[in-house]
Amino acid sequence: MENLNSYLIVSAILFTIGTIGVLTRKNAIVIFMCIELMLNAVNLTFVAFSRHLGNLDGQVFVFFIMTVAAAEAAVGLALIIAFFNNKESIDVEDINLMKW
Amino acid sequence: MDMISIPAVNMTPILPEIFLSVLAMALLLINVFRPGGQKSYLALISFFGIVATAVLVGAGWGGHIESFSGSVVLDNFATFFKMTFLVAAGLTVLISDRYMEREGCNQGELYPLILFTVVGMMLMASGTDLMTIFLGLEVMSVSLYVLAGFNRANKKSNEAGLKYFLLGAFSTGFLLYGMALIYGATGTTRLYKIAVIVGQMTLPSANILLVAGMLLMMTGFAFKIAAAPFHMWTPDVYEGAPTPMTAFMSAGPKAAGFAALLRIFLVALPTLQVEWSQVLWVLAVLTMTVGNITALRQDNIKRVLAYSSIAHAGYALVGFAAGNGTGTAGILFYMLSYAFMNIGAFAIIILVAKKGETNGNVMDFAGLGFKRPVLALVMTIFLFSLAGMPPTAGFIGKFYLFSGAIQKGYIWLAVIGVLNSAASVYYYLRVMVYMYMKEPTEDFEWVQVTGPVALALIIAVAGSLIPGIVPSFILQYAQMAVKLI
Amino acid sequence: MSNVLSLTTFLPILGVLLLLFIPKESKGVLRNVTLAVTVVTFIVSLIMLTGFQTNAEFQFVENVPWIAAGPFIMRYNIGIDGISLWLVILTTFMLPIAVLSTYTAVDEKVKEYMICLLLLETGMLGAFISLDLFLFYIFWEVMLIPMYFMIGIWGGKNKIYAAVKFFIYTMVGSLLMLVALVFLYFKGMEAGITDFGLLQFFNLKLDMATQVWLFLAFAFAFAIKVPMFPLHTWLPDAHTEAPTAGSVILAAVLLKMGTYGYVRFAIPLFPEAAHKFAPMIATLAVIGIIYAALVAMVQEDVKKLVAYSSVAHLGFVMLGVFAFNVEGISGGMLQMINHGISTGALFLIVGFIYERRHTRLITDFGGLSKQMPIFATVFMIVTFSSVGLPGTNGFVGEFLILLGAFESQLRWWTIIATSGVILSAVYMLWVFQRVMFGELDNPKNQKLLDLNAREIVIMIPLLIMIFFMGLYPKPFIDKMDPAIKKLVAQVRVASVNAQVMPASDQMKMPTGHQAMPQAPAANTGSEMPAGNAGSNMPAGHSGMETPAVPTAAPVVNPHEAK
Amino acid sequence: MFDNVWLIPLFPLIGFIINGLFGKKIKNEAVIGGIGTLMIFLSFLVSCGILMQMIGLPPEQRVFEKVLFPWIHSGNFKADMAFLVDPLSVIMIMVVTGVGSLIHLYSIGYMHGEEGFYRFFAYLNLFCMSMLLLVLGSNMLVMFIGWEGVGLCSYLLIGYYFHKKSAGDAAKKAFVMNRVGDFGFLIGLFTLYWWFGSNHNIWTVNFMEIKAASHLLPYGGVVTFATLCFFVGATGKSAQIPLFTWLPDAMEGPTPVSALIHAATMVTAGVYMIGRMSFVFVKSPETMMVIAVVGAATAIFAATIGTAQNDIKRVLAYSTVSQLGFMFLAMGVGAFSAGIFHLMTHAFFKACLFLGSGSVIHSMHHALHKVHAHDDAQDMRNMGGLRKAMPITFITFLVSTIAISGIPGFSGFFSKDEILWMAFANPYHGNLNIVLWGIGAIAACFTAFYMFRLVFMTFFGECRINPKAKSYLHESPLVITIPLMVLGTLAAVGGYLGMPKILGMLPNYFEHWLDPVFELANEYGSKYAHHGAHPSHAIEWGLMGLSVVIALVGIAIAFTMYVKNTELPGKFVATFPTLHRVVYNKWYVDELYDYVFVNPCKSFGQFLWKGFDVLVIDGIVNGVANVVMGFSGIFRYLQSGYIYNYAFSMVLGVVVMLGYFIFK
Amino acid sequence: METLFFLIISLVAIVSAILVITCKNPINSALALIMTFFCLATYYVMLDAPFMAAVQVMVYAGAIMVLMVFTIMLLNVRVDASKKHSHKLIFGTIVGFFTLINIVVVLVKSRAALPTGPYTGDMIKNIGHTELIGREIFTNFLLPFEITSILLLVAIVGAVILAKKKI
Repeated sequence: MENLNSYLIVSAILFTIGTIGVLTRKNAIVIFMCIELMLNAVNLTFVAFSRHLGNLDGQVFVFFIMTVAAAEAAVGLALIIAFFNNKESIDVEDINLMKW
Repeated sequence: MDMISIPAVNMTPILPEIFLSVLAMALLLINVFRPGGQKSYLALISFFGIVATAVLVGAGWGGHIESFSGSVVLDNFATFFKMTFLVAAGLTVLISDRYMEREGCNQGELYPLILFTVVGMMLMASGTDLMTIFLGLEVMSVSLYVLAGFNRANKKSNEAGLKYFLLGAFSTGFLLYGMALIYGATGTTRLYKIAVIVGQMTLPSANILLVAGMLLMMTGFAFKIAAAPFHMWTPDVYEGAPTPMTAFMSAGPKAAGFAALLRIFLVALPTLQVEWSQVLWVLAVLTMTVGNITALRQDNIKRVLAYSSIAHAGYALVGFAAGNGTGTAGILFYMLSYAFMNIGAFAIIILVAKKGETNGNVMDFAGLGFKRPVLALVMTIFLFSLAGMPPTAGFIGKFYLFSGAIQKGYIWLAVIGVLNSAASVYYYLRVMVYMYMKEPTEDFEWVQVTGPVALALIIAVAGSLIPGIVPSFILQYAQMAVKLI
Repeated sequence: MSNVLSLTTFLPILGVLLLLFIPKESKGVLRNVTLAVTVVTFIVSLIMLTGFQTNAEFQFVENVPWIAAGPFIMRYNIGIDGISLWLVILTTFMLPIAVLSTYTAVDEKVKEYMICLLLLETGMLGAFISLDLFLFYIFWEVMLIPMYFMIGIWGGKNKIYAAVKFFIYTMVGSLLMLVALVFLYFKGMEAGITDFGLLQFFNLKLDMATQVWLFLAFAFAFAIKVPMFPLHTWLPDAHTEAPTAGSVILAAVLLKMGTYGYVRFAIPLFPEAAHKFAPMIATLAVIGIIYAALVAMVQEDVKKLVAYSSVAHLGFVMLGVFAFNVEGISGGMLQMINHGISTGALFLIVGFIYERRHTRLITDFGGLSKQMPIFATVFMIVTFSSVGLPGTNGFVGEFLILLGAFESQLRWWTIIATSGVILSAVYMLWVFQRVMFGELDNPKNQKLLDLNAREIVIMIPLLIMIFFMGLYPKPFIDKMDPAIKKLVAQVRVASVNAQVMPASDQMKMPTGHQAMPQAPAANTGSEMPAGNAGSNMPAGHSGMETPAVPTAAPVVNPHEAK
Repeated sequence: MFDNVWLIPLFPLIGFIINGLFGKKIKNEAVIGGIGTLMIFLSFLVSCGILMQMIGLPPEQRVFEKVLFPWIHSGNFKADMAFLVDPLSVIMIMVVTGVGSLIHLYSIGYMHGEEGFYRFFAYLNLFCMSMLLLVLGSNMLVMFIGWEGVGLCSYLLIGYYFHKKSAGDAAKKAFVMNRVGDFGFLIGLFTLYWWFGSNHNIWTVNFMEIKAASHLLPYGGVVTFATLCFFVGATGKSAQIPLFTWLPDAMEGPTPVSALIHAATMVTAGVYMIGRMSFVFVKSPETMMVIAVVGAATAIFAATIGTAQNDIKRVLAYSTVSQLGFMFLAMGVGAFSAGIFHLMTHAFFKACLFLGSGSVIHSMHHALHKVHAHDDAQDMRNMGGLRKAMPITFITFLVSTIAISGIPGFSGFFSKDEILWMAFANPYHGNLNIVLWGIGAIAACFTAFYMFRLVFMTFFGECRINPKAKSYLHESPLVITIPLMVLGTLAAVGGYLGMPKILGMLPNYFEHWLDPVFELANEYGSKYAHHGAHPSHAIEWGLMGLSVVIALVGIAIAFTMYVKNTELPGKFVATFPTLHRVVYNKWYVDELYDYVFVNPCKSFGQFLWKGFDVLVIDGIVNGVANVVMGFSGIFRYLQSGYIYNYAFSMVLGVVVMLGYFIFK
Repeated sequence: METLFFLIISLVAIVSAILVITCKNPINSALALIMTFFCLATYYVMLDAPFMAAVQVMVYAGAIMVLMVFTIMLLNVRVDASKKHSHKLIFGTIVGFFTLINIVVVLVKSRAALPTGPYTGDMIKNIGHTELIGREIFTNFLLPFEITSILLLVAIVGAVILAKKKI
């Protein structure tokens, strides 16, 4: 098995890439995908820790995170569609009715 | 290969959740079979269901039952917060019906969703496992995303939902990362076990994994309670969401966030108090200041109250930063009274607004004071309570929060807090200025107080005033609640 | 009879409930009911006067549990002594007058106005009688609300600015005081104090640094309310914009909260710090006297002028209070009452002409004496009372203040302050002259009516008080004397302590009793009685009076002050 | 009788209340005037009773204190409403009530037909009450009531014609200047009280108690401070340099007021006060010197101004100031009884002069009114030759003028001469004495000059009045002339009460009478003896003769200039235009005060208000609010509405928090 | 060998993750994301968690991503026209970079808890990962598991409300 830290660092890198994606992309769906990427990075962390620690709690957690991701995907995409229906766009720069 | 034998579990701690879930599902079904038309009956059923749940929750006072192998617990802390959620939900249900009808989106699913939100919040308050808390949070959040975007036809509502969703999911990422690090540092997700393991560490504050996990987790919750700099979604979402949902969001999830944060920090990480106190100190100052100062220049009253809600999170964080009995009990008390006063204020806003959420500026309240004196008086009470003037609940709450900080020695925090609260008076007064001191431009004829709203207002006024005059009993409950965790 | 204090305080609230059932169209009924309520309150408050035992104890004490949660125990603990007695009476006395003054002045939203007045009365009375710090704070803040509405709703053209300024300005101060209050409580808890009861805190020995900070916080809050230079700018605005009754109450009672706060709280709670800051506060007071007088002199608006004169008068009060001797504090207390009566009367007078002419600019008037002889007489008497002419109430207070201050270490301050006597004559007489003397050349003024019966009825009690207090102030002084002596003893002991302790020993101050034996015997002796004097004993506790009242005080004190 | 001393101020008070409250309803002038006069006359009777009783007592028993009720008792401080009856106060009450009654009587005629007749009598009664309180007060506080009370009444009476702006201004000026004096009085009072209290544990403001303890006072030092403060009080009330300018302006009041308040009684309060506290004043040689110098300077200064005035009352006003200067000179040289004596004689002749001038003005006014002429009824240039039309007025006026000029045989001579002699021969001021005497003598010369100038211009020569009005001039009614006659008589003979020892015809009753009062002061004063030997009788005779000569010279000059050679004044003015302008304009003192005190005060007030209060203080207050609001604007725009900005802020928060804990 | 494999997988995962955030076309991003998910599944296998790998592929790659691609297609969103907002990119990258540094430092400096659990690699291989997970879920984590049911219900209801045609 590889060193725990290797996995953790990979996951950290993925998490960061996800974060950067959220900050830089404008397409709401892509942003959401980036968030999924972040969640996956967390999943990797959990599994790596779980393996290292020798207990399965982390993996169970991952299991739930996946469920949550699915639920969020459903609701999130529904929201995006609803928004698209109103605005014909999913560009986050168009989400600007409310400010200041 | 053995069968998996599901262990015998004590269902008592989650009875209210079960009850509410069942009720929600029943409502869903009822709604399916009686489509269209009036939905008031759903509101009423929900309200009575909530009252019944409150009785159920109240019956559990004083107990301390852990169940589901330490995933959940029934204790006074949870009970107190559950009551708070129920208050918020009950009031919201009462004020929703009229609004939804006016805005033309009275879909029956609203009430089940509110109830599910409450279930999620309750799980956050009573969960003693990071997983339970996380899932509770997600149940709450997902429902709220939907509720915020509930008025599909309204662009603002739409945007609010999407914004809330994207940022909420983003913050969830941090929250989870934090949980992962905590898990890595301690090897468990059970709060009590974490407490034991951290307690055995020689120098937990030097364990950077633990500290980082704590911070990231705090980030996640800070988002939910709208603490700066994680607060920025709040004004936009509050403005866009249907007003009753805004009211609900400002009271319920905020309380839930505090419940979870308190539970995690006080149960699992008390040994790191020095660290999280520091951070919360800064967060509290930032949150109060940003919230109050930004609110000064807002015209949309929902935004005003949104910023005020941020500021109130800051006040509560003052008590949290203190982390002592006084401060934390103050948070409990404050969250409860905040539910009353803030939802009450939003109820008035709903009444005064016209279809399509127009008429929602501070200026539109001009002359309310003498055209509709009772409503204005009620609003005045809420605003004074929000501003923390005696003899209202808001004052007692703030008093305890700041006292906690003072007791802990954070004098400057308390001083900043009170200065903030003095500044905040301005924008509350501004509403009153328009209500009482400007000539009316409207006749306010459309403002009709229906039975449920009236009931909600009465409850809210009572809840804002009585604890201000005789706060002992609630404070004592709050004290007992924080003593046990 | 035992709860006459509560009765007095909450009678107005009952009145409010009564008013709620009266339709708002029947203005006459509303006014009369309010008047009746305030008069009844006044009469009830007279029971206090007759039943008051002339001693230093708190009387009519009511002490019942109220809030008990967490570290805090607050009690509904009220009572009066000679110091608060007169302020309570002043409040109940002024209210009917204020109500009567609104009969024609306020014709819109009468019901709300009356409710505000009554709520205000409760708030003010509550603040004066509270013996629980927390309770005091509640009333202190509650007062703001009706006053805010009174200024904001019934005020002049700049009312909103004035109302908001008034509210927030005062609020800033009082919130800081709240922090100090809580801090004090926790300090007290360490020393075994169990609730917010004021009297126990008098025994608390705090170290100097703590005292300084707490004193500053309290002093700041009170200074805003007084208002002391340079925190006074809210007052002219508030006064100018407020309706007549509002101004009357603001001047007559509300401002007294600040000075009362010093006498009741800031000084006895933190005597050493009070001593330390006495020169500073005296300086501000003196600057206030001169400054406000000079500014008043050039005002064009009568009401603003009177407002600034208030600042000057209250500067005198502060000077007297910080003389820390019986004369000074008695003078300060008297001056508080005097100022309530005279300045209240002045605002009424301004109200009378404002009602007739809807202007307050001095230049719009002139020669009114001819047209309104009764008014002229009344105005003149009040003017001279305000100027402090002997024989009127203003003199007794001012004289005692100056005398007391001169006796204390504030001698040079007193000399400067005394020159305020000249300036007050300048601006008051000048305005009197410009309004009342000269040719009656403005045609609008030529048809003015003299005071009517109601207005005369309003003024008569005030005029009687002006002369009564000026010629026979003895009953007033006598009733407050024991309480003031006790206060002086408390403060004096502290000053002795502060001198006896070497600077490096101040760390031991909190545990004062251990440190005391090293102090000279005389001081130890005088220290003990004050310890008793401040202890938390309700009225009627025997054995209090002998040690507490320093009949031999002259021998002890003034030399050491040098 | 002593026990009833409280009746003395009570009667005028009753008169005040009746006239003040009901006068408007009564309307009948006779009743109103009658009540007012009766009340003060009753006081006079009581005073007489007291005087009689006191005369019957041996000197050492002539002190009596009547406590009416406790007034201010607080801490150590005790001041009762109490009256002190002793020879000094008896003289004063006699003067006040006596002259007061006459002037009340006079006023009935003089004020006839005035609007607010009742008001006048009410004020006048109130004044009498205050003045009586002043002189009867047994402690400084009661004295101070009277002290301020007379100031108030003076204010009211000067402002009696309130519709005239000048009257209002004058009234206010009088009160404010008096207040300046009061300021000094208070400080002096505080100082004495504090010194006795803190050093000897004697907390008192009672005159008799202070007197008893006065041996404890040191010479100079704190006493100088206290007495100087008291003296400031006295200068305010008695119109001495530098606070004299209000008195000439005070002539805006009706003439009886000028006679009563601004000649006979109130303005002498300062003298009385120094006399009352002589035992304190003599303890400070510095103060004594200041008093003497100020007195002398005022005497000469006011006299010079008096020579150039044309308003009949103003001349008399400056004369009053000048005479008050003499009294202060007397006090300053330790001639207390002489000072009081001069006070009394001055009350007689100056009241007579004022009333006489009032009679003239009254008559002039009537005459001018009849013909609707708008000439100034008070300007002497419009008068002349009135002696034929108004014989009684003329005679009484002349008698008083002779008295004031110091012609032997008349009252003024005895009192003034005594003062001058004491100025020369006192033990206090060493070489300064000769200067004091010199100034006094020159002032006497001026006095004689301007008084006779007045007489000549008014009563002699040709009649310069508007020719049409001439026939309407007539003698005043009896109610006016009776007081004139009484006072004229007193002015003539009053001096025999206090004939100097050297003349030896009569014992100096007056000095003996006051002996118990000033004994102690003289005892303290004897410590100073700069002059080794008492100047000889020869010198005294010589000086007396010299002063008579001086007075005669003054009269002669006046006669030359205003009767014989009436072009002379014009020539004189033409020769010394600047001098005349300066003197005529009262040495520009008013303008100086305006320039130095009044205007700077006003502009400073303006600055404080507009510049400091509004700009700085309120500017800071509002500035704080604006800064906060400004931040509000900034924070507001941080809220851009874009999700990525919000996320950015979150990430930033995380990074900072993590960074802090990792790298700390 | 295993290290090399790990490195290759890591490289693929990171590169495809970077592609996710750089591709202009959302479809490409989605495909890159699926690639990353597969890499993660590989990691899970390497970490003795085959069940998780299976779920990862099925839920993420199979369900969620399909949903996303479906939505992208449905909405027919064109290429992400990232025009002017380059400052956004820079700031985002910088902050992200600092996040990375922070987290990496955390991880490098960290001391994870010592392995205390009973589940060694051998044990997992013997009993079977799926069964172990199942036992955990249905005993210790029964409540969270039940909560997910509510969560999913909420999600369904929510999605229906938000997306159904008729309001």
